[in-house]
Amino acid sequence: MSLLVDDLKVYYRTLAGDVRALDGVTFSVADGEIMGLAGESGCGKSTLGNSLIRFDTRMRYVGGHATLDGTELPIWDTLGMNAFRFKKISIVPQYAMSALNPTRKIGDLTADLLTAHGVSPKQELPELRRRLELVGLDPAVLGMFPMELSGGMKQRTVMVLSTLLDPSLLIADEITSALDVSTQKAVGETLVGFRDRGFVKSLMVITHDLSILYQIADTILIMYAGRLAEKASGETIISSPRHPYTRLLISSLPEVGIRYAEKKLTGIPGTPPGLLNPPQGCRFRDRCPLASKKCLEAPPFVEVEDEHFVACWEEAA
Amino acid sequence: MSTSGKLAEPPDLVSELEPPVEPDAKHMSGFRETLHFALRNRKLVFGLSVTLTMLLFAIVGPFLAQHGPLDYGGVLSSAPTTKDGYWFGTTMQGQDVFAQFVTGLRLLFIVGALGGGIAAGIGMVVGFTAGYRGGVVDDILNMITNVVLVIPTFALLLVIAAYLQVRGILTEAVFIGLTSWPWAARALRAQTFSLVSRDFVDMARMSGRSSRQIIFKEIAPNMSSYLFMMFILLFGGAVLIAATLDFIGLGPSGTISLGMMMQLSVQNAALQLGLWWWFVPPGLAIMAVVGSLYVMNVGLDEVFNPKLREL
Amino acid sequence: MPVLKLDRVSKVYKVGAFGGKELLAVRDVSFDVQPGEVISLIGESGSGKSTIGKMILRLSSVTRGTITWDGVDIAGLKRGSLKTYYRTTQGVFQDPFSSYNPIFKADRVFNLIRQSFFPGVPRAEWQSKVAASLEAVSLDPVQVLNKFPHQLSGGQLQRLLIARALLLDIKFLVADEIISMLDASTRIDVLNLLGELKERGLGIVFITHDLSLGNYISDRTIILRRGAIVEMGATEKVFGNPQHPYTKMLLASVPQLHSKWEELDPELKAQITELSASQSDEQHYADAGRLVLPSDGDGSELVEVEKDHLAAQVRTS
Amino acid sequence: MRGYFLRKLGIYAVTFVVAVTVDWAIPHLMPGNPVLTLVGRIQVQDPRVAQNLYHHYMRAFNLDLPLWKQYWYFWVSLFHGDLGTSILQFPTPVTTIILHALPYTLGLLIPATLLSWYAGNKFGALAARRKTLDNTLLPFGYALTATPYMWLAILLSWVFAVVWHVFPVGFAYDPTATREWSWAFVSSLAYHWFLPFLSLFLVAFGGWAIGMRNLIIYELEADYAHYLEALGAPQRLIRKYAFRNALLPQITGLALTLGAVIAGALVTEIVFSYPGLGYQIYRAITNEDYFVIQGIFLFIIIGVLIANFVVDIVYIIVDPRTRIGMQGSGS
Repeated sequence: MSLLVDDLKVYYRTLAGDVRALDGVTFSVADGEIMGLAGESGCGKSTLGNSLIRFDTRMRYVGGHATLDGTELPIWDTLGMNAFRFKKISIVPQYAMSALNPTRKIGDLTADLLTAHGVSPKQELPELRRRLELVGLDPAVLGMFPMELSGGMKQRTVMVLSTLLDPSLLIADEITSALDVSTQKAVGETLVGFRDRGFVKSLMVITHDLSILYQIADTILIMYAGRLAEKASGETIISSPRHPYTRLLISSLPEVGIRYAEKKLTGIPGTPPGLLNPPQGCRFRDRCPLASKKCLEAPPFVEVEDEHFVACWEEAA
Repeated sequence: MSTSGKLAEPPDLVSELEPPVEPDAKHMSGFRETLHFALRNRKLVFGLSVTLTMLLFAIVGPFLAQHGPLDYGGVLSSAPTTKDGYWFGTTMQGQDVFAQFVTGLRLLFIVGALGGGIAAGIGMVVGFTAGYRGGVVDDILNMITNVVLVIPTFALLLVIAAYLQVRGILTEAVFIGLTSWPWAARALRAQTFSLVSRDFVDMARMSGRSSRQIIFKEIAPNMSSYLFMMFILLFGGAVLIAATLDFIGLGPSGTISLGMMMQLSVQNAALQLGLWWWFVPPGLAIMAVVGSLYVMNVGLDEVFNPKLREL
Repeated sequence: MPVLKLDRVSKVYKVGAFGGKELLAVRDVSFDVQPGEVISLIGESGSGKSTIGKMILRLSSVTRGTITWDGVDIAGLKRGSLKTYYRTTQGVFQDPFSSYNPIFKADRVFNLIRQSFFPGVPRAEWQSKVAASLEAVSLDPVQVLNKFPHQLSGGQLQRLLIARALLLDIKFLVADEIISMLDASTRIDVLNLLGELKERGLGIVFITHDLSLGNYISDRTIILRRGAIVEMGATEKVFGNPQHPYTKMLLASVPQLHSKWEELDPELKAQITELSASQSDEQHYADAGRLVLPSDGDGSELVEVEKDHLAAQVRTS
Repeated sequence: MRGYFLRKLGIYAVTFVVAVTVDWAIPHLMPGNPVLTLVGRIQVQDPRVAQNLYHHYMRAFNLDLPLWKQYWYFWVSLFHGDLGTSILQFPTPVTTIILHALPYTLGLLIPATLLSWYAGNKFGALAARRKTLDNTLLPFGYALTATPYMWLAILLSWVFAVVWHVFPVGFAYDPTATREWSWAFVSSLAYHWFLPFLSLFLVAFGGWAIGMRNLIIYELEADYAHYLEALGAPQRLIRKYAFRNALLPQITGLALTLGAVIAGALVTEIVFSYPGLGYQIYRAITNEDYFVIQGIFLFIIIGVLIANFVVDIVYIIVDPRTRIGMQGSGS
């Protein structure tokens, strides 16, 4: 087991009170697994990704554990996490295009970072050059400033830099959302390539785009309103989802070939609940066609089939 | 003059992807939320109370003074005393320091408000126009701004003031305003640029609004906090420039300002004679007003900019 | 019946200090929009699709060529006549939060319309007019009126903007990426709304980077690349029988829900890899701000492939 | 690169022309015949001197020539280094007076500006995001930057010179000392220099410290800082980057605040009777010695333009972005 997350709760502090952005999530990511994490904006997916590596100032650790390769991550401890960051767990952030210090040459920045972690930059250099070439970058970028690179090149540089020390887990946060379809594909394939070559053991790919995940992920985890809804292999999630939210969501996605005139798709009525004072029980209840009295109690996230987890009373029964 | 309290970007009003746009959390409407942070912000409260106290002093003070600011007749070089209402003592010529002080304080607020106001006005016209029109208009305005920015305006004011036969407080304020707008124009130009690219400007155009309406009814209201902070800095700058001009002997004729008090005290060797009550109050008042304005400015920045808020 | 017609429209941007350089953003684009049809402009970033939208809405000037509305060149419209034009042609843009002035309440967009176009209409009549157009976009007045933009969801905001346009007697609507920032579960409903408007006789220019959305809603499709049309025609023909390699490449890169990237036929795959490689190079130059004038190769004349289906000829070099 | 410099130089050239024109125009804009007014206001006993002055002024102003010629001659004499003659110290040329005073002003201004910039930035960086330091140092910073230069000078002079007698009250050196490069003279210079220097230094220091503190706080919120944190980079490294990036706007600030610092230097000299440009200008103003005022104004303009240009060059050396941006657009 690469990553084990157990009942993790992380809230956002606001004036009006705590926003329960991540309200008790339990799941695992296996060695070599590319897990896609999908959900609407505000469902807590980015909070989950961030909480595993770096808390921002408004995030508050409430409870739960995260274990990586058998060692518990001190995620609430900003300094304590430094021992794990970069070496064991790493991130390609959403803002990859602006993630590099604009006034430092990329090679120097990398050297600074490696030295700070007690790794000799000289020793890593050949591998760094090799990996840059692998993602289609001339190693000469090491002598350049970020502004000399295009957005896509910067993103690839960040991908190489983040994974240079072969971390066990890489979190890729919305890295395809701002890209054109043709580049999206290249980035997606690069991620899979990193796993195949062992640059990273496991991957957590966070995105709102299910179709990308279907292309690259082994498993897909669906989140809804701060909780987990369903987890299964990509194939299963797309072709035989069991949570009503997943089902409605997938049936609302247009694909090339489906046309309004022939087959009118429908969305899910209503909006997700606010997480400041979330309703009792299942959080999808208000929008769910199958909702019953039982849903006033929160459904557990249980394995209904082999490697297929669902949080719904209809399915658990 | 000093733009040290760097104006920050106005708060980014587009909410981030995550944490969620939280309808319940935002029920506290924008104004009330701002007020909440404003009252909790110690810098803002401190700065505002000092400024208001001084303002009150400037308004009421002259009515309390027992003597005219330029009248002679008191004991020469008297230390502060309760006798005859010479609360702040007298000058070497026997003038009432308290009367001079409150008169000067009043002039300080007039120069600051007027000089800062004129500079803010020019800065707004130039900044908005350059940012909204772009192109050649922007190039020309930018050139003018850069030239005025580079010219050491204090030296320029010095020459102008030296040639003026009669100098009034209004003329002084106007000239200060005319020379201290460039950085404000620059900052506003950048702000306008970024706001013009927002879609709501196009929406307003498609609703049949004119350019003027768009600038003043759509763009400017978005910068109100920013404009206010800018005015505060310009106010402080104008006060300091005026004090410096007055000290160099170019103050308004027929009255007395805080800078002139300092000039006269130095000229009359008040330092060597130890007449501290003559030269300490005027400088202290300037420092108190300008300093508290700057502190207030930081406080406002923290209130308006969520990134700097401490929870 | 009024027709919106673009005739060899080009847009040149002056860039650099004192307008020293030129960037050709749109090249000789011609098409027309009939009432009661949805026409999709599909392209990646830098394709000029949004510029075309802005030119139709008179928010950006036309450098060469003409845009005519019912035979009248819109470039010549002045204050009064421009207002008349906006009575009939309106737009909705990508970012709902950017479309509202954040310091005012969201329904102020209605008031602006009233001030400019219906100053004499009595309050009661106006309110019923607003109620009617809110109903047309399936919004509950209680939920959306008298609220600030940040208190509403992206979907609600976009619907409000469509309702705003419906207050006027519009014949054409430019919808520029209007659902790309919305959540998956609600975006399809906004898209369906466009379909309903079309059925009411509106002509809609739907601008998108997402082929599946264009395919879903539109009657006719235009594929743009670097400012020029590479392929256009009836939607089912363009998608069913793509001619231009660029169209093929786009279609192959779109992440699908039921077929994977790996399942592509190898010959097409080779062709596409080559094209997307050159694509990303161009992207690089465009991103890095090094302006490259589009090569002449793509400006070639469109040739009719079959009835209602035109494609640019590819030079074999 | 060349285009950038040419544009900058263009702005400086325009600025210079504008400044000279204003300098020339101000006396002309004042009502009445400036020469008569001038001579009338100068209190000279000897009518021959008054006559002499009148002719001198008429020549200098060229009032009998058409306006454009007057303007042209103004430029011609400017390029000959002729800024007129002082009335107060008649017939010393203004240029001579300025050149004598200049070293004292520069000797105060340059060290005070550079040292306050350096120390202020260091302190500001230290204060940023360190609660205790921030809360104690910041009020001092604001108080300093809000202090009128002359008032701090007055206070320092009063406390250190009058009350405690640690430093001299004023002047550039002990009047009894002989002006030579001896140890005694140099130490006397330094002894007299210190208080005016300190006064200038302190006020400017406050502004730089606050500016740096605010800039650093913004830098620490930048994406690159968050990324480095996520990759476990130590705070030391992140703060180092933030400091370097925040220095760049501070370099531009150096050019922008120059006018204010010069004004500060002028009044500080007045308080300490320090014989630099400020002291000369004060004497000129109280005695209505107009040529000296105008001449000093032109000198300040030239100095500021040179300083701006130096800052531009430094900025290009320090910031890779401008360097690369210019290469990109130049090719």
